[in-house]
Amino acid sequence: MKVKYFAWVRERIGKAEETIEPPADVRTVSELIAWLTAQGEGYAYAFEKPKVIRTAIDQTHVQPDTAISGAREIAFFPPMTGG
Amino acid sequence: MKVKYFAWVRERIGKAEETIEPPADVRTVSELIAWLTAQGEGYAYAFEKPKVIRTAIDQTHVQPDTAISGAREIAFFPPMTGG
Amino acid sequence: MTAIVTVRVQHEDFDTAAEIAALGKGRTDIGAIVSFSGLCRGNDHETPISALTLEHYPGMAEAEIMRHAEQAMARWPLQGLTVIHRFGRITPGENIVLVVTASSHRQAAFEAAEFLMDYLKTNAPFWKREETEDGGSWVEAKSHDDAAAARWTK
Amino acid sequence: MTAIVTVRVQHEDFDTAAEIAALGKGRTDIGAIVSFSGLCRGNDHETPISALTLEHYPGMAEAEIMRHAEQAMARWPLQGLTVIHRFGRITPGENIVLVVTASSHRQAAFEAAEFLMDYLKTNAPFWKREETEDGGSWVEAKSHDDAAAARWTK
Repeated sequence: MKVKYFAWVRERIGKAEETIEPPADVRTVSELIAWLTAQGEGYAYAFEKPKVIRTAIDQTHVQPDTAISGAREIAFFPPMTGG
Repeated sequence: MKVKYFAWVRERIGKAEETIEPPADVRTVSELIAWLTAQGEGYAYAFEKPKVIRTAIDQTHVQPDTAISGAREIAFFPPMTGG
Repeated sequence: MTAIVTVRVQHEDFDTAAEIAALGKGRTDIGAIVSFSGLCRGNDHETPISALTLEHYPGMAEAEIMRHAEQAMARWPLQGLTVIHRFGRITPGENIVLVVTASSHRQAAFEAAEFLMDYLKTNAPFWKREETEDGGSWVEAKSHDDAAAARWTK
Repeated sequence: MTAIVTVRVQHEDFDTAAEIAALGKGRTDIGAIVSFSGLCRGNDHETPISALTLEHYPGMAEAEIMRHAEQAMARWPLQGLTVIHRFGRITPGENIVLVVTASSHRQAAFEAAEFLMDYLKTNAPFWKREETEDGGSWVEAKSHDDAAAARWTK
């Protein structure tokens, strides 16, 4: 699946997007965040406060317990500051 | 003192302004309205529902029990509908 | 920087864009500009309206609006405020009134604009007469406008 | 008459005046137009800001704003609604965001504009980074913006 990162999540990980293949037991958004956290220092820094991170699946806001199965694009980002 | 009339108060009385000399025992706005009501048919029609009438003394909104002594200009008009 | 308060009562139309631009021009301390334009509608009731005639109390109208503009300046942290109210004959689609507020913060700009519009609807000395095919009639004051204005005295 | 909903996410500046005029043009059924312009401030903190950079999520930004524009159309009797949000580098005094609402009634126009601004501040996928002399930093979300947005879910 395709993963996108925005704002300081993007800066800390050091890339704007990538394709990942998490193992089958990674079922929810929060499980995916935990798995990503273990992928390296930048990931650990980006996700150090997982409660702050917002997630969208296929461009729709979702919650930490939302299942990720079937997702084509998952995006992680800080709280939004538009307007 | 000078009296001004606006909107349908003006139309019913048939003039926009005039100078009046009410007797000394006419002390408040409501007493002046009562006195004007007796000045003719147009006045009676304009002031037939005195509670609806708004009054300004020297261009400031006032209440029916406000004293009229010292007033240079008194205006009578319907509820306002600007904006 | 200074706050600019402009109040105009005039027959001539106004340029909403120019008024908004004038408040923001050359400044970098304004975060939010809210504008309210009140327009003459042609379809207020079953009978189409061909025009409105706005009568006003010259002198008192300007003074009363300025007094309320100053109240708004005291109540909200505004960096600029413009109120323009037209009088005379106005046809459907034309401007009647404009309020523009500028502030660092959006809530202040919104609230001050609503406060001034609620005031103008209920307490500024203007009276609207509608012109229709069968003649015309004075617009009656609306109780929901009084209720809207009352919320600011709390 | 039909209601027109326009949503644009763009780097280019926009013309507030033209957008307001576009909503009102040739119509006599609109009584109130409210516009909100959000501008880049240079003095948000002690350190002057030389620019903002707005990052956004292309695709989701447009779709999310449109979804909220449609919610506003369903919730208030609007005759037109325009939302424009810029991205990229924006310097102090420049426009960031515009919301214009048109309605027969002023309360609907005011409320819908406030609802959309509260939404854009908290839930539209945009992120502001401030550029200052000592570098820059991402703007933190404000809890009072969340509180403002929450009032519409009551």
